[in-house]
Amino acid sequence: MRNEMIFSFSSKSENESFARTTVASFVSQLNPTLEELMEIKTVVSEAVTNAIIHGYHEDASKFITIHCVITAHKELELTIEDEGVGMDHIDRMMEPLFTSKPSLERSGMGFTIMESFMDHVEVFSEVNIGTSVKLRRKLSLVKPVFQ
Amino acid sequence: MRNEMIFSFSSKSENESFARTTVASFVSQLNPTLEELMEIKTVVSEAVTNAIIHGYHEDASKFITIHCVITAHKELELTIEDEGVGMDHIDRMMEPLFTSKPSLERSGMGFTIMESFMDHVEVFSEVNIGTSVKLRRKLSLVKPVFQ
Amino acid sequence: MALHINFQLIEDVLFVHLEGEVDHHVADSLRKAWRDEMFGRSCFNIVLDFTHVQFMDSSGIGVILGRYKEIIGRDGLIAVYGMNETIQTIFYMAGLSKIIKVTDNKEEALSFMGVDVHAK
Amino acid sequence: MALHINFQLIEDVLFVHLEGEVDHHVADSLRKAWRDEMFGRSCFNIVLDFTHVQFMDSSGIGVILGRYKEIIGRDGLIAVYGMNETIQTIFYMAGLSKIIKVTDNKEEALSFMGVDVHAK
Ligand SMILES: Nc1ncnc2c1ncn2[C@@H]1O[C@H](COP(=O)(O)OP(=O)(O)O)[C@@H](O)[C@H]1O
Ligand SMILES: Nc1ncnc2c1ncn2[C@@H]1O[C@H](COP(=O)(O)OP(=O)(O)O)[C@@H](O)[C@H]1O
Repeated sequence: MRNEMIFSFSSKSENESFARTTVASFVSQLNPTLEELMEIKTVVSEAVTNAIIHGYHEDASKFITIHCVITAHKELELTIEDEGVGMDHIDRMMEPLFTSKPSLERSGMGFTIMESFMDHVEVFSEVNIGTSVKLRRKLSLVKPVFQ
Repeated sequence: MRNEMIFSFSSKSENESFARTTVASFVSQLNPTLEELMEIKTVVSEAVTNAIIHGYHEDASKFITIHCVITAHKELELTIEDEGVGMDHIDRMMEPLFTSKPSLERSGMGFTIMESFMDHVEVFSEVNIGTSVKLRRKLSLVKPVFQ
Repeated sequence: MALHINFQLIEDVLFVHLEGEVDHHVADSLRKAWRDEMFGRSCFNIVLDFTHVQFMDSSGIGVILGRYKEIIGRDGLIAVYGMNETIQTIFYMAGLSKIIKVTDNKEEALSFMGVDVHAK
Repeated sequence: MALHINFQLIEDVLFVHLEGEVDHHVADSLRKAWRDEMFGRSCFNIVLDFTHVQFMDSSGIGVILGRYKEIIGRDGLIAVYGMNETIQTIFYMAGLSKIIKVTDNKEEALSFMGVDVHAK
């Protein structure tokens, strides 16, 4: 029952919707509710946008990688990775409303949204190496209509 | 303008629709016509199904990789790869109606469909190493409605 | 992607209403459902309704050809209606239009089957 | 994904009708279009129509907050209607509901703005 997928794409803002749609399309085999799907799309969008803006400073020649696992227990595991500038003081970064780019009208709500829509959020980051955001979520187990 | 994406996924038949939807979603930034999108979905489905059935004999623990490039000239380049059993006599395999699995009710039309829907099809394969199908197609250049 | 399959008997014609996408993933269940219904009722006049099929690849061609082979020896006929443009292209490419009647709608398919539509 | 933006002036209220998905990719054009219209007309009473917005992430929150800051000093008000459940959750999470009036529909938004709906 385990299913796994990994994809990498150019760090361009056009690909934000591509990335969240792709994860949603993979997750849809779990028959999520529409709201679960919307929430998953939102967290993917947050993490990808962070990689583009903060990780790569909008350098479109770089790549972002998303790893997506549906476990045998129908849990969703997502990892969004960049090889960008990384960050220190992760706890401070994750505080609601904290942003290092207020001039770009960032709201500082990205990590807060990830934490509230997912069951588990872990951030690994090293300056000049990159950032990896691991997200986990158990989905409601609705019976599939058709196999 | 170049945009690039690569994704790998478990060799499971559930992922056939995921694979074609993902490519279609990436390609949709070129504003293709509905028919172009359907044709691209079809060739992806053919190549992925071949990798699952012929390349991996339905071993779901293996992975299929799709590389997708939109060139600066808005041409689409697709590569579908498996590390499966591979094949000899590629020319014969590509003949219309040829199939090595008539017992599975395969129609032998996979490569024929790829050749008629794409501008260019190249198949590289080595026995016990795997198969790589390279497809290219120029899309009609409709102006984007909104950037 | 799921495929929904519904059967309907009109006189001695078995309608196979398909809804969704026809690919290798659903080929086995489509084959099984179709055979069960066809042999169960001993009804070998088939009309395929593609009105709500958004996608079909060569795996679908294989299933249709497979059933065609079971039907010809039994004096049956197959007709189809409702195909979108891309599916129709594939259908013609595979030569299926030579052995399966492509019609424009349900009425035309029924009258090809010899059922008097107006008598109903 | 594209975002379509349409503006409509009803008395002294500027309606911003959005259609599509609001994310970082479209944030710049939304900001620019909104500012051009708002400053061009010197109209700082804003109603955001989210009826046809399927998706919004925190980039959208940033654009709305940015405009809010330009509006408060100018005696303006902002109201919104038509948000789906997930967008509403994000809206509340970011505290936007404390500074922006969440209403159920266009009429309610207009009457919050002091426009007499029945007089029209
Ligand atoms: N991938 C990343 N690489 C480097 N820094 C990051 C990354 N993701 C987040 N950050 C840092 O964490 C801060 C908070 O992120 P977030 O909560 O998403 O808010 P926002 O994106 O609105 O700034 C960012 O402002 C940035 O400094
Ligand atoms: N990825 C692959 N790995 C190994 N063999 C393949 C692969 N793709 C195609 N083939 C061979 O080429 C033949 C023709 O393929 P195709 O035209 O798609 O028809 P079909 O899939 O219906 O057999 C297959 O029957 C198989 O023997």
